[in-house]
Amino acid sequence: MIVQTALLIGLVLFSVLAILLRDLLKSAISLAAASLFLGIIFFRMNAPYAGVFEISVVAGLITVLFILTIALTKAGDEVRESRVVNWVFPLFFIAFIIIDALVMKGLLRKIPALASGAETGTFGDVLWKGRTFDLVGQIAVILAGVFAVLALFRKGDKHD
Amino acid sequence: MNAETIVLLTILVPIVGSFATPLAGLLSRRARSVWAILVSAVTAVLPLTLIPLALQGGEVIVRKSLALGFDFVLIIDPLSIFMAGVSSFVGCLIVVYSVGYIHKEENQNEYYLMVLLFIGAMMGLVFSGNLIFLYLFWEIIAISCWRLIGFYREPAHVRKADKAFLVTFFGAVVMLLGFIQIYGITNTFDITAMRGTLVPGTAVLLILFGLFSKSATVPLHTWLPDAGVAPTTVTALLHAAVLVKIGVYAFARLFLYTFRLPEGWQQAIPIIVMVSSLVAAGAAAVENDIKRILAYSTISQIGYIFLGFSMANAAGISGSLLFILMHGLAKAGLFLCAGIVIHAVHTKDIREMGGLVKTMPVTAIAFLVCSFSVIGIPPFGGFFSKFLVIMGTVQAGRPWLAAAALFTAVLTMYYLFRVFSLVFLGELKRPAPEKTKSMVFVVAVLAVLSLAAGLFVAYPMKLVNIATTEMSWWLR
Amino acid sequence: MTPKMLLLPILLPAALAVVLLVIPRTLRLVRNALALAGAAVLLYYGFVFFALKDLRFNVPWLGMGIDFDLRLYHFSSFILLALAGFLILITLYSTVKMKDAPRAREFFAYVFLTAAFANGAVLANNFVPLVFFWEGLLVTLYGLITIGGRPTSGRTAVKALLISGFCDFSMILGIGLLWTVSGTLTMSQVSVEPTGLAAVAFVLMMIGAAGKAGAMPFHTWIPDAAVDAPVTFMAFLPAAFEKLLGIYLLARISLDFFKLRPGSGLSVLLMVLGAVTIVLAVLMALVQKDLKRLLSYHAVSQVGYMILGIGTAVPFGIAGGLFHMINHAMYKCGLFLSAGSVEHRTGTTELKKLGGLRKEMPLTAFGFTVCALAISGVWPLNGFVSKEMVFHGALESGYTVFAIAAWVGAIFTFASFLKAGHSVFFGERTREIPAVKESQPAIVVPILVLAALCILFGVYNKLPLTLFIQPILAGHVEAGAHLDFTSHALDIFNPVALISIGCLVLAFLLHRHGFLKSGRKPYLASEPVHNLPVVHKLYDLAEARVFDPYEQGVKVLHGLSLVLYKAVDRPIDFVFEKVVTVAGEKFTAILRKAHNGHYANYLAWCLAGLIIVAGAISLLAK
Amino acid sequence: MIILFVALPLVVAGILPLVGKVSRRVVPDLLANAALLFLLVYAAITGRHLIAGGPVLQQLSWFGEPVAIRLALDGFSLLMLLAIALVGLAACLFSIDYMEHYGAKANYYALFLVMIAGMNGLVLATDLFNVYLFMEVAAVASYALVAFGLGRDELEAAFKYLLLSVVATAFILISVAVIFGMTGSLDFAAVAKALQELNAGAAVGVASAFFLMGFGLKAALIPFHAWLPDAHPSAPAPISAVLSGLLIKVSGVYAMTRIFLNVFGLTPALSTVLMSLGALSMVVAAFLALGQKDMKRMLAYSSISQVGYVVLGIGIGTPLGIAGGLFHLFNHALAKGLLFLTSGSVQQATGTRDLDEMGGLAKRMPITAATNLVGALSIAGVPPLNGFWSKLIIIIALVQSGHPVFAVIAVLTSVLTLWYYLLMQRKAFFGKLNEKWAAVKEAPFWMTAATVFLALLCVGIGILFSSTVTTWIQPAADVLADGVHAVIGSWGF
Repeated sequence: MIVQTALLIGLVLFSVLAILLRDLLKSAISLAAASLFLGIIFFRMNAPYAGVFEISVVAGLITVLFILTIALTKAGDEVRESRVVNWVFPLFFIAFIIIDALVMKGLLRKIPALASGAETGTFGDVLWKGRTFDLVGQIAVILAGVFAVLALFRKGDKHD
Repeated sequence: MNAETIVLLTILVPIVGSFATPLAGLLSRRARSVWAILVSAVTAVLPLTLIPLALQGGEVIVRKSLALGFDFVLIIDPLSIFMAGVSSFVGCLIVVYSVGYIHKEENQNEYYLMVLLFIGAMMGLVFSGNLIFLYLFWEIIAISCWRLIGFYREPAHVRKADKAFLVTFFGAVVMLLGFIQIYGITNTFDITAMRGTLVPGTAVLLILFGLFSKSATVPLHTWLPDAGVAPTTVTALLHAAVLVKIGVYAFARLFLYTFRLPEGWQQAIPIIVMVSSLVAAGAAAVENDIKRILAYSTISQIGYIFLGFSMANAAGISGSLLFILMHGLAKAGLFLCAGIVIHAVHTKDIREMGGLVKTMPVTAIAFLVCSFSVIGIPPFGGFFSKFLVIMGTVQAGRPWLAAAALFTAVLTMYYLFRVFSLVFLGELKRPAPEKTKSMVFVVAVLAVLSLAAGLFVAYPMKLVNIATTEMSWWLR
Repeated sequence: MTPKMLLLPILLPAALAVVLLVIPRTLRLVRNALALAGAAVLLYYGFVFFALKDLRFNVPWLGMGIDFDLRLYHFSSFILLALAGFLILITLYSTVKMKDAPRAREFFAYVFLTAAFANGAVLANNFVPLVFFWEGLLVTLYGLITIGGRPTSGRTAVKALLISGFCDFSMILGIGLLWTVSGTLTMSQVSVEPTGLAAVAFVLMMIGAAGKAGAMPFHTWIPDAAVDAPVTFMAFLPAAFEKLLGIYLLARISLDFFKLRPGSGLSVLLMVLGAVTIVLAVLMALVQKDLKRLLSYHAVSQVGYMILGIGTAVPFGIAGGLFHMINHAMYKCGLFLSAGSVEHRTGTTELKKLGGLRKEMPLTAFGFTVCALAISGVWPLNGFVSKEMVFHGALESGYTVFAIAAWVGAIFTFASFLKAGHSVFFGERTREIPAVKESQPAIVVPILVLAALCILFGVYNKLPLTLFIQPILAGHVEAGAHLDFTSHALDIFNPVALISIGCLVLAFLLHRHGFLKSGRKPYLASEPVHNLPVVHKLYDLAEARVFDPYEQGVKVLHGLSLVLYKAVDRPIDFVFEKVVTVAGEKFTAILRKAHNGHYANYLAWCLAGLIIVAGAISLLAK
Repeated sequence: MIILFVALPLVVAGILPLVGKVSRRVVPDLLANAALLFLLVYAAITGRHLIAGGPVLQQLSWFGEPVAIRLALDGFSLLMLLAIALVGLAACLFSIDYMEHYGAKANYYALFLVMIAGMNGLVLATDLFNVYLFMEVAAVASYALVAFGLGRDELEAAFKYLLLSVVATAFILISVAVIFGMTGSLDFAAVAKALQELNAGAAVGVASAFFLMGFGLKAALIPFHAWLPDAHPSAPAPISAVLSGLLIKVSGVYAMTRIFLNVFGLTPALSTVLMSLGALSMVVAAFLALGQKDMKRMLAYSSISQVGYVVLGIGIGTPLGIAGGLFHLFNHALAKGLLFLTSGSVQQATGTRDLDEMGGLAKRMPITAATNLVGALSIAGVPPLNGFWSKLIIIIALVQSGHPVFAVIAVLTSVLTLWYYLLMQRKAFFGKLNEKWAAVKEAPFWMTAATVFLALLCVGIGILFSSTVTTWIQPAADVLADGVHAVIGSWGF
């Protein structure tokens, strides 16, 4: 149980760090660390496929991309973003955490244990047989992402 | 043509006609004015053809059911025919007058569109027998009023137009709440099905909000004098002849024809309207802008009509119905005279005018005749209506109210003659000839009509008596 | 004689009025001829109707018990005849007097329109036509006064209109109350005990009648009109028509509609009103400097006698009041016409400027003197007879104080007329006025006719009494006492007559004392009375219109309007204009401050919202 | 073939960038509009008689063997499809001229069609996770479209919108997980049936709370609305029209309604929470709109307020209330789309969005002024336009279901709504012409055509309200009124 909570605290710590760090490079690395922790948590909760994807895609591919772009654009300097930290958000965030801890644990215990594994079969069959509509959705999201990149990074005849 | 097609035509001709005016406007300015006069004339004539039906005292109900209980009902009875006749006739006169009045202004297409839409919606409201459609036409009239008041597009004028629209919309929406509360009890919006039901006090209060906002009774009246910024033809149409009569007609249609007022309200309404009448008369005696004075005077006279209706006896109701006709003619005349004066002297402040009787004799006489009729002095029409209303009040056992009404009549005489002497008598400050012939002609017609209505009062009285007996089921 | 003929006295003059209005200025002669012809026809029909005595024309009009009901009976035929008589005299007089007046056409039209309405009011037998014609007179009253053409005539016209309007409106309220009490609008069927609500109705209708007749509180427009309106108007309306109509209605109220009991509260009220009117008006008249204003105050004062007479509710008194009505109409009209004739020739009616005109204008002088003596109640003239009857009635009613007031009135009436007559006709000639000739016959003839009538009705008073007055009271004699006034009408050897003659002598002495004291200047004859310590103050106040109910009334009206406007209308507008808009802006400003664009804030709200929603659902779910 | 609603826009979106290389403007315009027109016609005509006999269920097969794509089309989703197609087509027509000076039109149309496809997919989804997924599709496309202008504040607004939406979808995912945990399945019918037996009230309560937060943010209800007043004004006009008109309704209100009413079943607690949220956002947003100086920000706040009306209507739970809510959803989609398009024309003509600088534009741009007036009066609920009928039905439902306080609030808010629309009319169109705009010309052809199309729709529905209600709104309301049984009975696969 302690290992589980330690991993969770690590995850939260690194993700907060990713936001607070001034240096882009350092924050990209801390983001990779956070997703690493997440992958381990997936494995411990016997969701192997999720864990594999998490580590390979998020920890690996995206971090590489980030570092590559940062290096290429040599924009390693600090981010001059205004550091206005006002008291509103932290207060509610802490309140949310406390309530979440109190309520959710007691609540979830009441949920009946999941019946046997709903859909057996390999990840592939599940993805293909059970969730094909999601595939259509997935394709649409990728398409959207591509077009977004194309539109947002268009040059030339941008503003009249 | 049976009654149903005539009524449908009376409603649709002006509404469809109004949307066609911009097209006529494209052809030429003359084509548009001719089109506007034609449409308003047809609308004025159609209800007159129904008068024989009205004289037999019959009541024709036309029903066409639509979704969710909002079925389209038309009530063709002497009351609605009388109201339709009066409003469309005065509306037509005002359209003729406005051809001369605004031929120099811009965006006239919109002006004629809105005036005809106004008359069409008024016809729709007068014949509608379903609370929701009554509300629907009520709001169309509010839209056209808003556009008309803001006709000159000055920032201050448009703010006044917005104020007028908001106050009337607020009143109307609260009235709608009252209708829905009644719907909760009788679960129908159809007036003919609800005749005689006793209505809860709160619903009455809510509905009165709407009626008082539209007919500008004291708590919700300040938009009417402010709407004086509109062109005179609009103020004539609004203040005198048609708009303010809607609130009064709705009161008659709802609280006399259909619902029974709870006891408390029967005592309270006359007092409220009398206070309103007195306050407005007081304000009129103090104001110096001629159109504001006439606007306050309208608020004061509307108090009489409400008084007559709320007495709920034969004399009171017939007095009020006659009042609608007589006041419509006389007050429209007063406004149009004011229009000619303002058009010539280019100021609205009566202290800067004087001695205009020498250069504008016809307007002066017309103003005098119409003032006599508004005050209620024979042989002009206004006398009979005010006399009957007061007789009704006394007969209903409220002599004190009658005394207050008469005191207000004296106050009316005081401020109307204050205006007449300041504007037309005394020495001539700004000599100004009478402008266009068509305007003076219309004013003269209105004055002669006021006199004729007084001398031959028996004919409108016949129709009014039938409407009264038809409407007051509790007397039968 | 079909009932439809009853419409003639209404429609003929109305039609004639329209015609006269239309005739162009150039055809003046044709207009005059037409007017005279019309008046003559009316007079002829006056006699015809008088002979006819009873006719009824009733046609349904507005429903609800309101129908166009005309009824001719002895009282209305008598008044109709009198109206026609005065109409023809005034028309004849005006053909010359109004010759060069700017709006003469309008004048004739209004005169005939007034005649039409007056006839209608007299003939009406249903309250609604009565009010219709009665208030119609307001329009012509306003029109006629504005014809005066002086700068202030507009103001006076409005003043007259407002006062008469107020009275007519109170009469409407009275009629409304009477309708609820009696249940019917037909005047001939109404007969109610004046108690409770009916008493209020009586008082209100009395106000209407007294207002029209020009009694005390409602009289203030008459003296102003005397100066601002044409003199023919003064002779026509305030002197003759209004008195006839007002007292006719007052008589009908106290005789027909309500059973007025002698000695009852209401009769005392009437008598007080009459007495007060007599005394105060005559005191005002005494000190006037202008002949027309003097005569106008006398017109007001004489009405006091009629109201006092009717107020006694004693048959003798009522008969006296009614007889005084017709007598007064005659000599007052005569006096105004002679004043008009003087003004026609000399251009002014200032007593100071006039003097010794009897040689240049003998006929006018003779007419004026006869009428003056008649109004003062000098023996054998008609004024004496009717005043005596009023004195007898007042004494018989038991309240001697009113008789004394009447006598005091008589004293000052004679004193003021001595002053007027002496300074206009009998004093020595002043230089201000050039030599003048006698007025044209068309002016002088009416004066002489009226003077003759005064003499006739005085000397041979049996004729008017039996012919006109007696039938009116026929139905109302309770005590069964035979209504014979004529027996001791003219004998002077009874205490009442002696006292009145004593009053006249006293007045003469008063005048002589004033005349000598002011160094033989007749127009200052009233100074001794004028300069009495307290009285002097009151006179100045009265001249400054302090006691004029109309001026105070207008101030009250204006004050009330200001209060209503400032205390009720503007605050409501302030709420709509300011309070609502400012409140809207303020509240919006607060909310907008919360939208400062910080992402953290927005996220914080989302979390807060989530917590609240979750809490609410779980709480409510229990 | 209801998969067409999703597949067609995706395919067209796919080929558009390639086509874009060939001809920069004509073909992309033509293609996009043709696709949307087809969808509109398909939804309007064939759709209706499809659902005549109850919900249409489609089990797709890929070359013979069945594939787990289960789509369901019933009254409610057809109404949404119709709304999407209508406003989408109008926005597309509008963007023919409007997007000229933005450049990269082909990409713009591609993103636009992906968003449409996302919305259509969400409406047809029968599975909780599909709902989440297609919501993401539409969201990603909308992030890009909001930032399409590449201006500084557009990027910042898009970024804020993205981040907040990510938080929202995270909470939705948690909720889906909880439900999956409880019922073991994601399919609506199965979940609904399972929840009936399980009486895990508290868990469902928490799940609906999370859902409410997620969908609330998507629907921009008051506590969660903060992103909308920044995102919509900075988006190009057709996009803010589609965002305000459709996206917040489809991904917010539709999803919330479908799940709460058909899957969970509307409990009294949930109904009160929904109604109070609706009322709160109605009033607060109306006051906020009153104080705005920027035309599009005012319209954005007005959208929040009107969505509050819709949620209030649907929250009542009575058949009439739901019908009123749906009718208002439909009317608001049309009218608010129209208003944003007109604000786009004004912005393009005058170059500014600040109301104080505008003045009397009606003189130079009569058609835009007239259509703006129609849209404004329709939303304000002034008869005879369509907005009045829907608000009327909502208020009647409120009074009948015994909520007089909410009815009064609804009434007073419609007065407030009229107030700020009159303010906009007075400042922008109805006053005296500001001499700065003397040279301003009326908007180009396609832009005015789009606004006139929507305006005529508003007026038409206003007049023929009874046939609109019976053909489109009533079937949708019946589906929702049946609550959970609508799904359990007929949606079983």
